[in-house]
Amino acid sequence: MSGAALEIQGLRVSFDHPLGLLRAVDDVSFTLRPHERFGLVGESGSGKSTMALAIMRMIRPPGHIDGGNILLGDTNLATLSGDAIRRARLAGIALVPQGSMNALNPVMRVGAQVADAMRDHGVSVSARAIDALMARVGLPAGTAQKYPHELSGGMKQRVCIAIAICLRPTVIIADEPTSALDVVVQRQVMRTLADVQQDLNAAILLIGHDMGLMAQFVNRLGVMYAGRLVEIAPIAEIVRKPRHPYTEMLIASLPSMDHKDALRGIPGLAPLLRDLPSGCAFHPRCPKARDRCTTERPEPRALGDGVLAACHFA
Amino acid sequence: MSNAPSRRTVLASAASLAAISPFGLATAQPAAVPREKTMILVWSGSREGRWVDYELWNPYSIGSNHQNGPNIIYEPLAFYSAFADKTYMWLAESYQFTPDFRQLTIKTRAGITWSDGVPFSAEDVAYTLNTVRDLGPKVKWGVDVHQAMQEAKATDANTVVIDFLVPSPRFFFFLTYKYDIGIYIVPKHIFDGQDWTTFKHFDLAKGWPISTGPWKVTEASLQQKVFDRRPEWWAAKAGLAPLPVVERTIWLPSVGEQALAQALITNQVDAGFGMQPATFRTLFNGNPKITTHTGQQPPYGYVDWWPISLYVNNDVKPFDDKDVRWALSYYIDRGQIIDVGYLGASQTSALPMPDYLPLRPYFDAVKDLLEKYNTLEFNPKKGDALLSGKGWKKDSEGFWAKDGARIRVDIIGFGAAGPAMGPLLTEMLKRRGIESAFSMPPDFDDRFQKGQFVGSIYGHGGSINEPYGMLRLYQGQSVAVPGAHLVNFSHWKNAEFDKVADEMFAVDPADKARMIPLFRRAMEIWIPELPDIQLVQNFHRIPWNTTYWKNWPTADNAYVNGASWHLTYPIVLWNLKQA
Amino acid sequence: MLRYLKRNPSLAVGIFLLAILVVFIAVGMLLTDPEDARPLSVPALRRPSWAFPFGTDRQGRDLFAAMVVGTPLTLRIGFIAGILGVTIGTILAFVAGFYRGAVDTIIRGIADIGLTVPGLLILIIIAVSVRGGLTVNQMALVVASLAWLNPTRTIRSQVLTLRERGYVEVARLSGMNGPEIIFFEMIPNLLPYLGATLVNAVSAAILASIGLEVLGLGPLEAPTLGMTLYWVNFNAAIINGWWWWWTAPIAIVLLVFLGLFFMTVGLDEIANPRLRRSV
Amino acid sequence: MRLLYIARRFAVFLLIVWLAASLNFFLPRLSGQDPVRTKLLAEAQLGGYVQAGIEDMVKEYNQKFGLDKPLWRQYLTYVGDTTRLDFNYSISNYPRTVRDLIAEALPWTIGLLGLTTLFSFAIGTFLGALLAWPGAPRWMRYVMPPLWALHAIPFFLLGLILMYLFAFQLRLLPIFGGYSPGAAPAFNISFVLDVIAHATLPALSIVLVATGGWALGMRGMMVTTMGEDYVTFAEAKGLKVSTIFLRYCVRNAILPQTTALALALGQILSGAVLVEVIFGYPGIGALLFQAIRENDHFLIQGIVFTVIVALGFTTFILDVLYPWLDPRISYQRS
Repeated sequence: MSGAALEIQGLRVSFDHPLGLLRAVDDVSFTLRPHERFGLVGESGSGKSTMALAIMRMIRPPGHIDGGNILLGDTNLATLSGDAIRRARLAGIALVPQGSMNALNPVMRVGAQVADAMRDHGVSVSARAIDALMARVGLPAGTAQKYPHELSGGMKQRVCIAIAICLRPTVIIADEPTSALDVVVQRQVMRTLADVQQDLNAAILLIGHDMGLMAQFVNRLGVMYAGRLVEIAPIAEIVRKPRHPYTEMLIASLPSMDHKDALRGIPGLAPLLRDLPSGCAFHPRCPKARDRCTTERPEPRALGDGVLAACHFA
Repeated sequence: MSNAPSRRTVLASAASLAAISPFGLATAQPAAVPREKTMILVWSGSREGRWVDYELWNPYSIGSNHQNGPNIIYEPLAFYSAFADKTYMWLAESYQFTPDFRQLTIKTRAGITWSDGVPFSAEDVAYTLNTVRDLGPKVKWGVDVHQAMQEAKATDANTVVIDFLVPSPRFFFFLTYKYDIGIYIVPKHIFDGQDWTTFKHFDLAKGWPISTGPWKVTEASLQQKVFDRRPEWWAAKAGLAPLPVVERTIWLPSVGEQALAQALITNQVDAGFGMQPATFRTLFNGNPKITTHTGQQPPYGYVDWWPISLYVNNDVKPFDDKDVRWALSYYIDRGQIIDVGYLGASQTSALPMPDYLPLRPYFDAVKDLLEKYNTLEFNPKKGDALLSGKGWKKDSEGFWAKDGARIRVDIIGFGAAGPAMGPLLTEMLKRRGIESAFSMPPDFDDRFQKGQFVGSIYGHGGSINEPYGMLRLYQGQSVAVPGAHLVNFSHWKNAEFDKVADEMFAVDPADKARMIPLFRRAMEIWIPELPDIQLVQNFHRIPWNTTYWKNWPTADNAYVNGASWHLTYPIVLWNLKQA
Repeated sequence: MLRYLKRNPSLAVGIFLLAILVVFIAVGMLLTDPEDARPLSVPALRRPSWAFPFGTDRQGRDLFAAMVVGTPLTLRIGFIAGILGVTIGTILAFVAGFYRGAVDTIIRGIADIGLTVPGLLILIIIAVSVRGGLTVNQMALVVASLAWLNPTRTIRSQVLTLRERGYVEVARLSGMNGPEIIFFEMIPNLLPYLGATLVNAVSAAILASIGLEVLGLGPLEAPTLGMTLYWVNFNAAIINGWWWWWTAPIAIVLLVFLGLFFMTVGLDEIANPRLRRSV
Repeated sequence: MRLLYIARRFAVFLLIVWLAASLNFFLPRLSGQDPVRTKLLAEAQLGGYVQAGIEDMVKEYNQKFGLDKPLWRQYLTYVGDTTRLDFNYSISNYPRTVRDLIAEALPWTIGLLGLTTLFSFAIGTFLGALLAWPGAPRWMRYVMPPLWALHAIPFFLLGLILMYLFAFQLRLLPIFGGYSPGAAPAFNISFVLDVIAHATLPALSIVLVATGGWALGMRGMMVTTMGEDYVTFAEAKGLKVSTIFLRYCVRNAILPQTTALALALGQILSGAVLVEVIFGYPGIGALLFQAIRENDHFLIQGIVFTVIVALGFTTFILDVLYPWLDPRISYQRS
C-alpha cells in the first residue's frame, strides 16, 4: 500500500533457548501513515522493545527474524543486505533510546557523537550546523562541547533526539523515551519530540506502557500481548470503547480525575513465552474467556472505524 | 679523549635509548691484525659480561685484580713454574742471602728499559718494596712485606740490599711470580708521588700503563681489553725468551659457561676459563680442535695448588674430638664424589698439599704414616666403631645421638666446588646417621673467616714447592712471625705442632736435610689428629682451541700451568706457536 | 555439580588438569621409593627408560621420584603462602574497604606502593638476608610476606562496590554491627571472587617461589621444581644435551600453572556472570 | 582543577620516592652482612692466598665508603646524596660509581622491557578486542588458546625452552649476552643487528607470555563494553562497524587495561630480572642480581631506588594521562 511511512507485514522474531524456541514477536502487522503518531503499549515482555529492534534489524543471536516484511516507504528493510541496512538506519528510520539508558558514549563529546553519525552516512557537517541542531531540540549553546556525564537526564535525551533527526528520517521509533525522567522533564522531552515531528513531517512510533502519556501524544494505539498485536484503534475510540478484554482492563486500571472508584489491577502474571497458554494467550486472565478461547487462536478482525481486535467475542 | 666520566644524570641516559654505547666507548679502533695472529681469550673474573675495572692498570689500587690483565703487564724479579720446578730469573739476574737470612742482596739485570724509554734500575725495585711496606694494610701484600722487611736500599743501578726484621729465607720466593702470588715491580718515575690506592695508571694517549713486558694496552673498554706486542721487548734481545708469535691478544669478559662453550665451538675464542667436567664432552664433539691440559681425556685439566677438603670447626663440640673427625672421614666415599660430582674427572688428595714434583720427597717421607692413618679410607664400620666407642648410639630414626643431642654438620659452600660436592657430602653423612644440610650463603667468605660455620668446603692456599706454607695454615699461634694474622680455618690448636712450624720458618727451604725430618715430626702430630677431612685435588679445567694456536702447556709439555689469570701467563704467551 | 561444570568449561579444564597432577603424584608415590629423590640414590645422567621413567640427574637423583616428592613441596609452598596471603589480604581489605577513614588510606597506600615495587626484588633481598639456608616452610613464609598485597587491593575494590549495595544498607538498618554484616552478608556474596583471588594468590606464590629457587635462594636439598631448575641451570644441562633433566620439571610447572590459570578464569566467570556468555 | 589534580598526583609520587629511598636504605642492612669484608675476602680468596691483615684492610675500606659512621649519619648522607642522584661507589665494582653502572645497564632494560611490554600490550589488547568481536575472522579462534596456555608459563621457563630450541639445537640465535663478545659498541648497522639478534630470545620469551595476558584482560573488558547501551545506540545510529569497534568499544574497554598496565609494570620487571639473569642480558635485572649476590649495599640501593622511581614516574605519567583518556575521572576528583 503506497503512501504508508512504515508497513509491518507478518513480522515474526524468535529466540533460541535451551528449553525450546521463544516467539517474542508472533506474526504482527500494522501500518504507520506519514506524519502519524502511532503508540504501542503492553506489559514488559510483551515483545514491544523486541519489535523496535527487529524493525531496525538489530536483533543479535540467539535471536533471529523468522519472517515478515518491513516496508519503509517502498524499500523492504527485511531483505536489505548488510551495508544497505546500516545506511538506512538513522537516514530512513531513527531510534530514540530509552531515557534510563546511558545511550551516549561517556568518553566522547556529545557534539562529536552527532557528527560521527552524519559522517558515516557520507554527510559532512560543520560545528555551526551541530549547534543549530542542538538549539532545535532546546539545548543551550556550547552543549556540543560537553561530555555526557556533564548533562542532566533530560538534556541527554534531547541530544539523542537531535541525533535521531539529524538526517531527517521519515520514521522515528521512540522506545520509552522518557522512562526514569521526572514528570516535568518528561513533558519537555515529549514537547521536543512533537516539535521535531512538525519540522520533519515524520511518522513516530512511540513504544511504552504509560497509557496516560499515550493518550496525550498518539493518534492511534496498538496493544501488544505475549508477542501478538491484540488491538489497534484510534486513541479516542480505544479510550471510549476498548474492544479487546485486555485493553479494557488496561484502560480500567488508569486513575482518572472524574470517577474515584477503587483501581482494578489485572489478575495473574504475563505468560512465559516458554509455555504459552493454548489458543488465545490471554484466556487464563480473561474474564470473558470461553472454551473456544482455549483452543482456537483469534485472528485480528476489522470491526469498523479503523478498529482491529484479535478476540472471538470483541 | 679524556676518560673522566661525563656528568650524565641517570634519568637523562634512561631517556636517550640511543645511549646503548656507555661512555666507555673504545677510542680510535686499533689497527687491524689478522685473526690467525690474534689470540682471543675469555676470563670469568669480569662482572656479568663487563670489564668494570678496565681503567685499573695499577694492581695495587683498590678494586684492581691482577688476574684481569695487569698480570701480563708488570714483569717480576723472577718466574717460578711449579710443573717444571724451574725458576726463570727475570728482572733480577741473581740473589744472595746472608747465612742468618737477615739480609738479601739482589742483582738486577742491566739494559732493560720501560716502554717509555726510561731505563729500568734497582731504584724501581727498592721504591716498590719500600712503598708496599709503608702502605701496609692499604694495599695487596702490604702486611706481608711490612711484617718481614725493614728496609730496601738500591746501592747502585743494579743492586738492591734488603734488611729483614726476622730471618726470612722464603722472601725472594715470596717476591717471585707463581700462581697468584708475587710482587709487581712498578716504574718509580710514574708511581712516585701518586696515591697508590686510587692511582689508575691508565691513559692510552700517554702510553700508560708503562711496562717492561712485551704487551702494550692499545684498547680498554667495558667490552674488551686489547694488548698488542711490543717488538722492542728487552727479553727477546737478551735471548731469555722468544719474541711472542702472538701479535695481539684480546681479553673478553665472560657472560657464562654456555656462551663460552658456543664461542669456542664456533672458533670465535681460543682459550676460556675453568669449566665444569660435564661440558667438555659437548666441546669435543662440537669442535674436535678443542683440547685441555690432559688432551680430550678426563680430568680435562691440571692439578691446582689448592686441594679441597671438608673443614670441620674444631671449636664446635663434638668436632674437637679427633675420633669424631676420623668417623666423618670414614663415612665419606671419595670415589663416589669423583664419579658423581666430577663425572670421574678428578683425583683424591691425601694431604692438604698438591702432589707437585718438588713436594714428592715430603710425601715419600710420610708414606708409612698415611698407610697407618689412611686419610682417604671409606670404611663406615670403622666410623661406627669410633662413634659407639665414644658413647654415641643410633636413635629411633637411625641418627647418632648422645644424651638427646644428635651430631649435626651443616656445611656451607661457594663457587663451583661447593654445589658440586655439597649435596653429595650431606647425603653421605645422612646415610650414615649424621644430620647434615648444605647451603651457599652469599657472605660465605665472611662467615668462613670468622669461624661462623660447622662444616665448610674450601681449599688450602698453602704449599707449592715446600711444606711450610701448609703447616702455617694449621698454626694455633706463632712466636716466629710476630703479629702475624694466622689462618687456621679449622680452629685446631696444638702447641707442639706450632713449635715445629716455627722451627721450620727459619730454615732455608732448599736445605732438604733439615726440612724433611721437621716435616715428618709435624705430620706425626697432624695426621693422627686429622684437623680437617681430605677430599679431592682442585683442578683447573681450561679449554684451548688449537685451530689458530698450538703448543699450549699440556701434561706431556708442562712448561707451566695454563691459567690465563695467573702471574705466570706471559710464559704461555711467548710459547704459543701458529697452528 | 557436574551439570554446572558443563556450563563453565574453564573451571572444568582447570580441575581436570590439577586432577591429573594429583593422580600422577598418588600413582608416583606407589610406584617409586621417595628416598630415590635424594642424591646418590641411582646412577647419574641416565636417559628416560623403564627403570627411570623421567631419567636421572647428575647428582644421582631419580627424577621421577624427585618430581613425585618435589611437586607436593612446591604446591605446599604455594598453598601456604597463597592462603596466608589471601587471609591477611581479606582482613585488611574489609578493614580498609568497610571502615574507610585513615586506616583505609594507609592500607591502600602501602598496597599500592608495595605493588609498584617489583616483588621479586624484595623477596631476593629477604631471602639473601636469612642467615642459614631456607627450609621449605621458611620459603613459604618469605613468599607470603608479599603475597597479601594483591589480594588486599583486589578484594578491597570488591568490598567498596558491595558496601553500596542495597542489602548491605538494609542489614545495617536492621541493626547488624560491622563484623556481622561482613560475615553474614558480604563474605557469602564474595565467595566465588575470594575463590578466584585465592587460586590467583597460590599461582603467584608458586611463581615467586620458583623464581627465587631458580636463583639458588631456596632450600638446596629439597627436590622442589624450582631447585631442580636451579641445578639444570647450574650444570648447563641445556648445552650438555641432557634434555630430560629439564623437560620433566617444566612439563609439571606447565601443568600446575595451566590448571590454576583455568581455574581462575572459571572462578572469575562465576564471580562475573556477564563473562560467561561468550566463552 | 587540572593543576590541583596533577599536583596531588605528583605529591603521591614524591611520597613513593621518599618511602622507596628509606625502605631501600634499611633493607640491605637488614642482612647484617658486612659488604666490604665480603668483597675483600672474595678478592683475596680468588688468588687462593689469604692475605694477612684482612681486618685492617676492612677498616680502611669502611672508612673510604663511610660505612664506619653511625647508622643515622649514614642515612642523612644517603638521603642527601640520593637527591643529587649520587649513589656513591659500587663496593663490588669499585672504582666505578653506582650511577655509571646504572646508566650503562638502564638502556638495555628499557630497550628490552619497554619495547616488549608496549609490543605485547598493543598486540594483546588488539587480539583480545578482536576476539570478543563477533565479526572477527574465524582463524582468531585458533590463535587464542596457545596464547592463553603460554600466558600461564613464567617468562624465564619459556626462555629456557626457547634457548634450547633456537640457540642450542638450531643454532639460529646467540645463546647469551647483550651483544657478541668482542663487538665494540658503535652506531653501525652490524652492531645494532648484533644487539637485535641477542635480544630476540629474551624479548620473545616476554612477548609470547605477556600478550596472552593482555588479550584475556581485554576480551573480558570488551565483552562487558559491548553489552553497554551506548554501543547498541551507536549501532542504531547506523555507524560503520569500524567506528563502533574502535571509537565506542575499544576506546572504552582500554581504560581498565591502562590501569592494569600501570600496576603490572612492577611484576613485569620481576619477571625480567630472571630473564636477564638466564640470558646474561646486561640489563638492570642482571646487575641487581649480581649486586645482591655480592651484597653491594650501594649498588642495591641505587638500582632499587632507580626502579621504584622509574615505576613511580611511569605510574605518575599514566595517572596524569588518565583523565585525558577518561574525562569522567578528572571530574570526580575536583
